[in-house]
Amino acid sequence: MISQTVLVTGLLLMLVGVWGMLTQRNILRIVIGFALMGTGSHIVIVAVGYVAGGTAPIVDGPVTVANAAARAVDPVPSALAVTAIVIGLAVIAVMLAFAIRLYEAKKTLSIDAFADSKW
Amino acid sequence: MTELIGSIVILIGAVFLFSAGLGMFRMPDAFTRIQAGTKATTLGNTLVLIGIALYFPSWSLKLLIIAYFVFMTNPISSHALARAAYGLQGRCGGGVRLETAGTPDERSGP
Amino acid sequence: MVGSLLHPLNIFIVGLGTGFLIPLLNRLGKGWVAAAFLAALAAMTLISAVCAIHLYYGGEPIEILTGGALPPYAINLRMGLAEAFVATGATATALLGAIYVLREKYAVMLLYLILVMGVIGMIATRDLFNLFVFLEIVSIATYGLLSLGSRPEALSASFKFLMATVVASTFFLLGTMLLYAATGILNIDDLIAAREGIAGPIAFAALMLLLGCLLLELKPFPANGWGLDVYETAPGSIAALVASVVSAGVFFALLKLMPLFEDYWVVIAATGAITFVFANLIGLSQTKAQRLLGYSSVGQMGLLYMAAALLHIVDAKAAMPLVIGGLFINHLLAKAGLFWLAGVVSRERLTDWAGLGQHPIVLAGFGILICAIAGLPPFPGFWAKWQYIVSLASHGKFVWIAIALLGSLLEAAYLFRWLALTLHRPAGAKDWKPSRLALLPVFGAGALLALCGYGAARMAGLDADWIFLPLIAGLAIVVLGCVSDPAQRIAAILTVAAGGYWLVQGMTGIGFLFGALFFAGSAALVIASLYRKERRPGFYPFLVVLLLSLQALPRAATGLEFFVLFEFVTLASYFLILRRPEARSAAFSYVLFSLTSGYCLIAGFAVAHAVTGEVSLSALLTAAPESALAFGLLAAGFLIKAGAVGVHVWLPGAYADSDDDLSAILSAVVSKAPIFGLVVAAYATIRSEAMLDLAYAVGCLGMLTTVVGAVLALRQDDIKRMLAYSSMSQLGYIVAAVALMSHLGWVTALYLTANHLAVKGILFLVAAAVVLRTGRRTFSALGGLVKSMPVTFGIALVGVVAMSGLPPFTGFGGKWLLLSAMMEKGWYLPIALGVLATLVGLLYMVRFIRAIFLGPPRGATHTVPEAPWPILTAQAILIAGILIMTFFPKLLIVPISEAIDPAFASTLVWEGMSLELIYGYWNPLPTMAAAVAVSLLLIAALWLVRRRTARLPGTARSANFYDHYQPLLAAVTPPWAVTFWTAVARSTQRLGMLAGRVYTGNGQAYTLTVFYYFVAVYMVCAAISF
Amino acid sequence: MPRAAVIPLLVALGVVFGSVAINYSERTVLPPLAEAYVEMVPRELGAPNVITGILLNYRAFDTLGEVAVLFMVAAGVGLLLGGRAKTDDPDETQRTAAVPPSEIVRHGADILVPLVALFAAYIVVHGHLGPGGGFQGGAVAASCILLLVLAKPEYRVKFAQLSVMESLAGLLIVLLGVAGIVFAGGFLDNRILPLGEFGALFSAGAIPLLSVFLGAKVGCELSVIIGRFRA
Repeated sequence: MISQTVLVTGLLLMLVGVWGMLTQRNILRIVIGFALMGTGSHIVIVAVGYVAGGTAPIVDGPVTVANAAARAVDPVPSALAVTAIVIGLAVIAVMLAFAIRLYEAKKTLSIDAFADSKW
Repeated sequence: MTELIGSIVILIGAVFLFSAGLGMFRMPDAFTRIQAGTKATTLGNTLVLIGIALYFPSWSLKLLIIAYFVFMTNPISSHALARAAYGLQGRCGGGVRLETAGTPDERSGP
Repeated sequence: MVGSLLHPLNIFIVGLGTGFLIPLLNRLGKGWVAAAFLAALAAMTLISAVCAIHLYYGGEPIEILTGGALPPYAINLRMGLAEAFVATGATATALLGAIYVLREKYAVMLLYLILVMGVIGMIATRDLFNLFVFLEIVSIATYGLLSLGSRPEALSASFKFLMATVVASTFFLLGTMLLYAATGILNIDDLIAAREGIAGPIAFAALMLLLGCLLLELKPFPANGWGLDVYETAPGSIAALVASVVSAGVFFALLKLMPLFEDYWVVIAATGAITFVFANLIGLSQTKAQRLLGYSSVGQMGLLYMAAALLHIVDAKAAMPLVIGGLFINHLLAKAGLFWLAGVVSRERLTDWAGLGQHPIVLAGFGILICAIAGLPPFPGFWAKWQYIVSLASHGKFVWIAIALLGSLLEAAYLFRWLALTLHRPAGAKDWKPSRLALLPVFGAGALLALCGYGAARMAGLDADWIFLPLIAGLAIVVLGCVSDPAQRIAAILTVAAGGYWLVQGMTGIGFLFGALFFAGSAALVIASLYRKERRPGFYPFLVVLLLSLQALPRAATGLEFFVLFEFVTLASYFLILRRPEARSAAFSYVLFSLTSGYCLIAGFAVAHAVTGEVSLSALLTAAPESALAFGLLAAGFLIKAGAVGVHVWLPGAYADSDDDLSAILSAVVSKAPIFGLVVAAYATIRSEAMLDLAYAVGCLGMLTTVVGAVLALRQDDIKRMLAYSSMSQLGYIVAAVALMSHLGWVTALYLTANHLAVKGILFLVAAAVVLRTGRRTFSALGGLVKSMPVTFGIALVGVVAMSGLPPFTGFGGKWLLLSAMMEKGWYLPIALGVLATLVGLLYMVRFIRAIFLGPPRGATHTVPEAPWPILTAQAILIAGILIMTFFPKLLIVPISEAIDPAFASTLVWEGMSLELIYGYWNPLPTMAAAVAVSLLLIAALWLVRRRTARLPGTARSANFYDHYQPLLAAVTPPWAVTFWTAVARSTQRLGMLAGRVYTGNGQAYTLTVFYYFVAVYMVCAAISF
Repeated sequence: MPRAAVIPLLVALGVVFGSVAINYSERTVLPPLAEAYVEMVPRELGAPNVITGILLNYRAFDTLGEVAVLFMVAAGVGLLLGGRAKTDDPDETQRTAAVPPSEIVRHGADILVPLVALFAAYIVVHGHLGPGGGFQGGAVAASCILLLVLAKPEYRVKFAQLSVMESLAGLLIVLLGVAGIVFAGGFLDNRILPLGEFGALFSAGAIPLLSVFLGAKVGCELSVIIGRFRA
């Protein structure tokens, strides 16, 4: 039940991100839209890994080597989420850098000003 | 018995945290939001930490360090936020348009 | 294992290690950074090349294990033959392109290096999430490199690129995780093994997300505005990298995951087809060089994954290496080369490229790359398209073949228009000095293309090496040309003669006859080209290629060999026509119609191959009845090339506007190639009765062409244009003769071919001499040359008499045989058309003699010297040929009868001078008298009509006789064909402009189209699977 | 884009995501791959934190890719914004002076920076024992640098030293991977050092070493990026 609600929140967050990036005019808000979409996808990744009644897959006090298989949550999605988060960060950093350069180029942040090459 | 008191304290903490969230949503302008966000959350966190300390007395030292950390960072960060908002808007005061702190090139004024 | 040093894992160690080393080396100095950068790229290329060779010669695919555990628990990569080939291509292109970034900051080299490593990672990895990580590495490196474009348009284009690719990679991430949620597997091999188990809504959504990302990264129409903007604004070298190396990685990723999308192959094929056709359609209306290249690369990528998907659908595993490998390496090298060239030329608009024509070497490189993309021999794209069409034809996928051919035609149109633009040299064009080093990669790409072309030829089953003889000879002449001009001319003539003689040796039957004709005609006419004293760069090499390919044509044993030589002839003649500035538009329509005819041929041969299962031409002989489609396509192709009515619009321009001696060669010798083709194609119908009405249709078309050609010829005022139309009409005769499908018919066809070759050669050389001496080309401006050029007059007289069918020369014999053959077959309508055409032919021939030689001299014609000796010698040889054929017809007709397949009932019995026909003896005397009488009667009738109606002007000059009838003739032949084809061209261009409106330039709109594209793919696939 | 064009898209995406959310049933048992990992990591690698075990050993190739991604972002952002820093056109310095940082933030920073740095070190070093690891530790370290940048305007991010350190860390990671081939099972295999006693600080082969290098590298890269943005 828990992972289903977390999954739905992640997906909703992605939709909010998509709405943000497509309707906002200001480039910074578009980048925020992308960040939301990224975070939403990371939440979905983690939600997919949840096992009913499981805890973090760290073998220490409560989770002993013996009962680890029964108690632990699926470690693979969390491991991949770390990588995905780093990639998300990288992409947002590049986007913000481009936003700064675009602002310097045309002294405006509205996306409609940057529609030069067409047809 | 102590668990009961602990859970009540945690509940109160949670209420304060919820009020912080509500405040953030309802408050008209940047400054009012900042103060709502800080005060309520700091108090809420401390109460939750105290509640946990009641549950697990052995953790109290760690919880104390966490409380100290919260006390240190929360106010300073809201102070910095307020200064930044002040720097941006030139003056603080009521009647500021409801919109959140605009983007760098949108000067929101009375 | 390929030894520890050359193990593919080292690619990643070298790539990342040097990447991390570069900032440190930057402390030491710029030189160090460049050295390390080039060394790393060279090492990567070497390793992948060694792996490719090792695997080609039977090595096992090399497994790369990481993390000290076996695949399901750790990431593994694999370097099979396909991976190694693609990796070698990508790294080689990157290494060639590295020259352009050596002077940039160290960060650029670092990003370039890790990008190449990322692409190889995408190719080799067998883990889905690892594929995502490498996709991200490549994307982020591209974003970094795109920052090199400092102009605002470049920055905004990069931001659009950024937005679209981030959305696509989020799809991939989500898809991977949902697939893991549904199946619990991340390893691609395990996923493919368990692909039946991948079912249910979550797995379907996951597959759609993966497919959506991969398709979007390949820039499908209409969601590729962002890609095109980057191609337009990015610096040349970066655009080359994105178009070739990055696309290679993404394409291979799609190819690797193809088994997962098994039910949706048709969707992938449709996406590719739409992209290929629309990209090329919009390409027609482009004015900027790099944006045009963007459309071309998007289109080529669409063709690539369309072909991949279709080959998966028809499960043609054997054809995949050639088709996919060939198209891939062709796109990779040619597109990278063109983007580099665009970078070096660095002029935005296509029209500014005019200065390129002054640098022959650069022009040669540019020509090679354009021909490679247009899919012309000897480059890999050609062989790949051939195999693609043959494989699809054998599975009856004709619609997909038509799509591929239509797209290729559109692409060839804008590519050759661009090539023609570079030759045109306006006065104001600013000069342009290319640096040698900057052009090195472009020529490297050209050389590699030629090499891969040879390899692809081998894979396509072409083992006859003599097919490449014309090209090698042409190259030799080019090299000789640099030494000295006279040596080049002599060598060219000797090569044509010797090469032709050697080629003719092995031929038998009808092939030998056509071979002999081509040899004699080429040898004679090539001598005439010596009369032009000035130096003509590039003329002789292409002439040698043209004539040698033509003479080699009858030697072709398989459909592939025939088609390759046919395309060589088209290419060489196009480049020859293109040399003359006035012939630019004529050359453009010539190449378009020739390519269309080529595409009809390729489809025809493919269908024939599908029906008979054999490749050889003789297989057509035993073709089963349902080879109607094969014959139809082949006949259509050859009719276009022979200039049948309706598709003849290219013929007058090509024959009249090109150089004078070239027109002679084109009209006399090259126009016979489609006739030989028609004879070959006709084999398919001999066996089946059902085809005879098809043959009858071709016959009628032939005769119609004759009549229309003759009437049009009569209307012309320009000598060469009149001769061009006359050739068209004579070819109509020969086409009708071949279409008779009878022994007598084919004898006539060959007889008429020989006659037309000799006569047209003479007349065009007469025109060349007249134009050379008087400098004027129109009947109204010429007259009275008989006194100053008596020999030419005599020669022209012989030519005219032989041409118009008057006895005693060969023309009459040919016409008589044709009419009897038609009588035998009972084709009454063609006979009527034939007689009418002969009359009109007589009229324009008489006009040719009266207007130029007789009549009052105009202008300073008395001081005009005789024709130059080369023309006279060539004409002498041709006249000798005519005389031999007239007085010793047995020499020609008997071998023809024996050569024609004995299946035909032989109706020719030979006694002495006369020919015994079913209809009685052909004795020259009685028939000649009858023919002359009929002709005189008709002319008298026309004369009287003119006198009575033209009472007022009353001038009796025969030229006026023709002027009098002009309005009547004009009414008879309205320019339907020309208006039709120009309307087709203009509407295609307008359609392209309309389709281009999709790209509004707004980044958000592009991202929205990306999302809608994904939703569309999802809905279509959902419809398919549920 | 006009809202009317975006709404149908959201409805369609909602349908697509809805089909996923509705049909998603929570797992009750670990999938075979995960079960194997949970059982193999403590046994073979001696690392209690299974996620770090996967990240730094079995799927270390991904992490190597990650390292390359961050390395390129630092280089790319440097390319994009590098040119600006040197120009120091007048209105740049003028804007930062408009709102001088108050001494509260400055003193707060003096107290907090060591704390945050200590916390970052703790996360990095205990990567294989508790939650955390190279990436997370690096990020916390970078937040410490961010605090410094905010608190002290005169603080200049030393790009040169950071990029040297970053490259060195990267090189060491690659060398560690190569050492895996020579000494242990394969590329990027961390069993080159003894597994040591389960749960101790110096245990689980070279995983702690790799975490430290990772932490240093990520810390430097993020600081460089923050530094670029600040200028």
